[in-house]
Amino acid sequence: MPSVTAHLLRRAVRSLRENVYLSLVATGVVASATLLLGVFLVIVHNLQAVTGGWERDTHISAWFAPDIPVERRFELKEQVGAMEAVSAVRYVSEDEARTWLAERVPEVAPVLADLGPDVLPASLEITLAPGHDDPEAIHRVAETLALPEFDGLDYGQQWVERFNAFLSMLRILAVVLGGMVALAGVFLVANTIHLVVFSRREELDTMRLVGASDRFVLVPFLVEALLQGIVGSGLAIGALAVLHHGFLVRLQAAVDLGVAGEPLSFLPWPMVLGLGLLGVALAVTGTWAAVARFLSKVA
Amino acid sequence: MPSVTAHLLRRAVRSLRENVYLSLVATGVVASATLLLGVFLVIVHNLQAVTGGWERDTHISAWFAPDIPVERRFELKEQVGAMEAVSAVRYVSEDEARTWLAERVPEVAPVLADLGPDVLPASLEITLAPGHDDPEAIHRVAETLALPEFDGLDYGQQWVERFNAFLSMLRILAVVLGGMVALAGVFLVANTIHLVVFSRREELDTMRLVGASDRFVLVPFLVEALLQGIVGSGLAIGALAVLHHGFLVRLQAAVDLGVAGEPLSFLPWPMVLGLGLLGVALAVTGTWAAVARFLSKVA
Amino acid sequence: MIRLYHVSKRYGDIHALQDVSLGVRKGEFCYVTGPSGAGKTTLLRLLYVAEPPSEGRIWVGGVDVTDLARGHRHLLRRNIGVVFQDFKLIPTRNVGENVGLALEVLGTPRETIQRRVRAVLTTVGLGGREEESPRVLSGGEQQRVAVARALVNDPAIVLADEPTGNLDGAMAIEVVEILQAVNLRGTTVVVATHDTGLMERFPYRRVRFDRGRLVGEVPCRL
Amino acid sequence: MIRLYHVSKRYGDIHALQDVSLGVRKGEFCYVTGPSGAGKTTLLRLLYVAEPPSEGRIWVGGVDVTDLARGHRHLLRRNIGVVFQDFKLIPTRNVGENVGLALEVLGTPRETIQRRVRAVLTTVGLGGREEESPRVLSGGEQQRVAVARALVNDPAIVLADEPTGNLDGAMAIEVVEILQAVNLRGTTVVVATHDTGLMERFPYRRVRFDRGRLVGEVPCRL
Ligand SMILES: Nc1ncnc2c1ncn2[C@@H]1O[C@H](COP(=O)(O)OP(=O)(O)OP(=O)(O)O)[C@@H](O)[C@H]1O
Ligand SMILES: Nc1ncnc2c1ncn2[C@@H]1O[C@H](COP(=O)(O)OP(=O)(O)OP(=O)(O)O)[C@@H](O)[C@H]1O
Ligand SMILES: [Mg+2]
Ligand SMILES: [Mg+2]
Repeated sequence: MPSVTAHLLRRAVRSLRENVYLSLVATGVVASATLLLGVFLVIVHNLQAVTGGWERDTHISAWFAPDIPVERRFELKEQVGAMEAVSAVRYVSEDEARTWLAERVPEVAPVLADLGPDVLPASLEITLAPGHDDPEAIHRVAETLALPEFDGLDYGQQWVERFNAFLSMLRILAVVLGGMVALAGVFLVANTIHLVVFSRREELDTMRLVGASDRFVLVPFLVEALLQGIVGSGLAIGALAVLHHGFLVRLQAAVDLGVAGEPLSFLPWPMVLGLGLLGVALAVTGTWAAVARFLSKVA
Repeated sequence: MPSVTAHLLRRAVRSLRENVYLSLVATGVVASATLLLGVFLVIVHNLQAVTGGWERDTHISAWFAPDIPVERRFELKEQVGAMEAVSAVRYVSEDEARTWLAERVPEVAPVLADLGPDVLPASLEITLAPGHDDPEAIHRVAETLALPEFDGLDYGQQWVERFNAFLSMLRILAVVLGGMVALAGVFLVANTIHLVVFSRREELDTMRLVGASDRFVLVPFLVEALLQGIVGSGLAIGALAVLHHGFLVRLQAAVDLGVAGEPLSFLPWPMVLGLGLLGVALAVTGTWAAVARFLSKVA
Repeated sequence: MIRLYHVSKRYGDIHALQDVSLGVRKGEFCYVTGPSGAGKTTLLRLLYVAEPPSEGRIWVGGVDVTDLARGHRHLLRRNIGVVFQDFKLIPTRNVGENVGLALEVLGTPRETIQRRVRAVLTTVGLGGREEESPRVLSGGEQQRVAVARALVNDPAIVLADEPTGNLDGAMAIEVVEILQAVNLRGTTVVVATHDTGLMERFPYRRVRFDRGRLVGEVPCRL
Repeated sequence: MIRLYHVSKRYGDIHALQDVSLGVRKGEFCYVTGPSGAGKTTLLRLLYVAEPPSEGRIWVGGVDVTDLARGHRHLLRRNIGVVFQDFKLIPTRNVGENVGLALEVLGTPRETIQRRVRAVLTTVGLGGREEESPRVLSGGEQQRVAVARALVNDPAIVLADEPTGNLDGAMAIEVVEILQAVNLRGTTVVVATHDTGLMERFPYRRVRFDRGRLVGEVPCRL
């Protein structure tokens, strides 16, 4: 370690030791603000995973008219599958359709058996290629499918729109809430650090008066803030992981959530890293601003 | 105003004036912690309103066997309606059932017209009386409905369980998150107040040394905290209302959310009051604890 | 009025006071002197119960204050006016409020406080400066504010720790004259000081400390 | 070394200094005296550029410091050792670190700092007390730490504001002897003091202030 770094670290560590209480407070506040943000990110992340699944599920169902021979149905399947906008086609037989309906609407399951084998006609379930799954593209594809062999088309117009509305609302909500949590976090951390520096303002004054440059005063505060930020973020991420694995995932297993399906996942590493960096950045910039402000008031 | 109160208020206001910066910080921190909690409460509250609706929607569908004459159906409706556990019965004709299915599963809407008039049989939609809507009670009612006239019973066993699981998970999540936000809030407020008192510890010391009782030192801090708490909570509730009416409700109107249905409501007054009191209590107890702690270190 | 019986005070290895026995009668005027670090401030701190002694017993005003409970200390302190060596003025309050504090803690009415504060500040030569902040005062001015606060509530005992260290000769004499006047009204006065000139001019009893021990005493020559 | 040209300093209505013109030559020893509130501390504050004057110009060490930019002030201060009237010790650092601070800001190696700190603390009679906190020191001990810090980096100018106010006679003489020794090595020394006894004993040049005005001067009688 070059001697300047060693020297700065030594000064910062000494200062931390001298101001144990203030350092602990700063670290704790960084940790809790980061933890709040982290909890929020985990929720948004899982929300996105779940609703991302919903989005990907939109597809077109093309119901066959009665009495289309099976060969013709498969011909049509090939044709449709060859379209540029289509990424996959699945043939859904009458039987499958019934099973699907019974699952989809459990209320009718008890009576489906009595309704004969062909409650619903067979259909093609058409999944659109990425880039062709916006409402307009879906509409274009639907128009090319307007053949006499199809009795009806359902491209989930209504559902797509509803989900899009719902998702955009969720996203705006998430952004707004995230923004608020972040703002509150920044405010609280900045405030705390300001108070911490406030209790040491006479020290700043004295250091200047015995010949310290602004940099000499500032740098150990920044190194200190860096350490506090690293420790605080580390604690927050640790707590987040404990909360997630020790609690959320177990909870999910316990209630065996049939609705959301996918297991709740932890944040991906880049996001964890980003969160940590955010905590560190908060501590450092908050300290920087506070010290600079007090220095500007000092001769 | 009795002169003691006037005196205390005067002392507190003077102290606020003397420590403008520290007071502003304390007030701001109380406000942001309360706001965070409030945002959280609004979300939980609306969640509960929505999911409360889901719960109340659970009912039993009793599908009629084919060829039950209409008179008999209405007789059965009367009989079922007379049961103690049942609060309402609605007769759902074949037509209604089809319309319902088309709404419930829009994918099949295009082909329903071709499936003949009687896609689904008629049914009784039985709503259970409060206190009889837990899974066991539902099961008991279902058993008494095991008549030959009914072709199938659906009492949403699966859905009820799924929803219950989902709801209990949501609730546990809400409690945990709420607890965390509350804890973080308490920690941050307590910390800030501790720092604020920390910067005034020499003042405490001096006051004791010139003959002040602990109460004399403590009370103005508490009155100050009360004022800070009231102002802080007020700001938080105001901000919450602005956020809600100016943003959330408009947002909802803009995306016309077809999924959740009910308009997002603001917190009921008792909850607003509770939130405000919580903010005030936070400020006062935080100050109390901090001052008492520093006093205990002072001769 | 004040009695110390074999009192010692240790801070770790440092013996700030060692086996001090001393009595100050009611109405007496007494200097505590000795080199820097002799234990003068420590002695005064024990008297207003900022700390308990490590050994020995202490009586102040007839009360055994050796282990005085926290809940009673402020009652004792209301009868003791202290001029602290480092002044201990509250920087966020103005001069008048700092001086008035010693009356405010007694629940004195505002008008009385204002009147008394004005009077005592005039005595120490700071009349009309009630509204200023102690932060902007000169060293000597701060010291006189501290003297004023110690005297404002007419205490039975005045403990003054180096009350003239920041004052010029004339002003120092004035302050001691004020203490003398207070003493003549029956107040017990203990002054820790280095100023031999002053002690010559006002030759009251002196007790001399060195390294925590009471090493000598000069009786009052008035 | 130091020149003031028609310098005034006002705080609102208060004229802390009024039209002061004064020169102190390199290597001179000079007392600044006058009653409490005369403006002694204000004069010294202007010299180490804690504040700018309201009027007039000031030179220190050949540099016009009247409107010295913030970024250069610390360079000036590294050549000025100041004993502050209120000591300005950092309570969270121990005595050695407080004294060493004046060397640390220069980037002096640690070993040199330790050696110099030990030496200068011994000079002021506090050898071996590096590890203590200034909070627990007696008033006179704190004052000597402040003196030590002002001298530790061998500045070209020493400004001492009431450096003996908390010291007993013998110790005060010792401190002035230290300042004298420093002065004999060529350092310019300005001492604000009330202690007429000391000024008699070490009869250097005196400039006398009263209510902000320079009202008299006694030349050096050494
Ligand atoms: N809280 C403390 N912890 C450790 N040592 C202390 C404490 N208080 C005082 N001392 C030490 O006790 C000794 C006596 O201190 P005291 O303040 O009583 O001296 P003093 O006679 O008032 O000196 P001065 O004239 O310099 O004010 C000093 O050496 C001081 O360092
Ligand atoms: N920042 C300030 N604001 C307002 N008034 C001030 C300020 N600083 C000093 N003064 C006033 O200026 C006058 C001179 O103060 P200064 O500290 O220079 O006196 P001094 O000669 O050092 O006195 P002492 O011997 O008591 O220390 C005093 O009346 C003081 O109250
Ligand atoms: Mg002392
Ligand atoms: Mg001064």
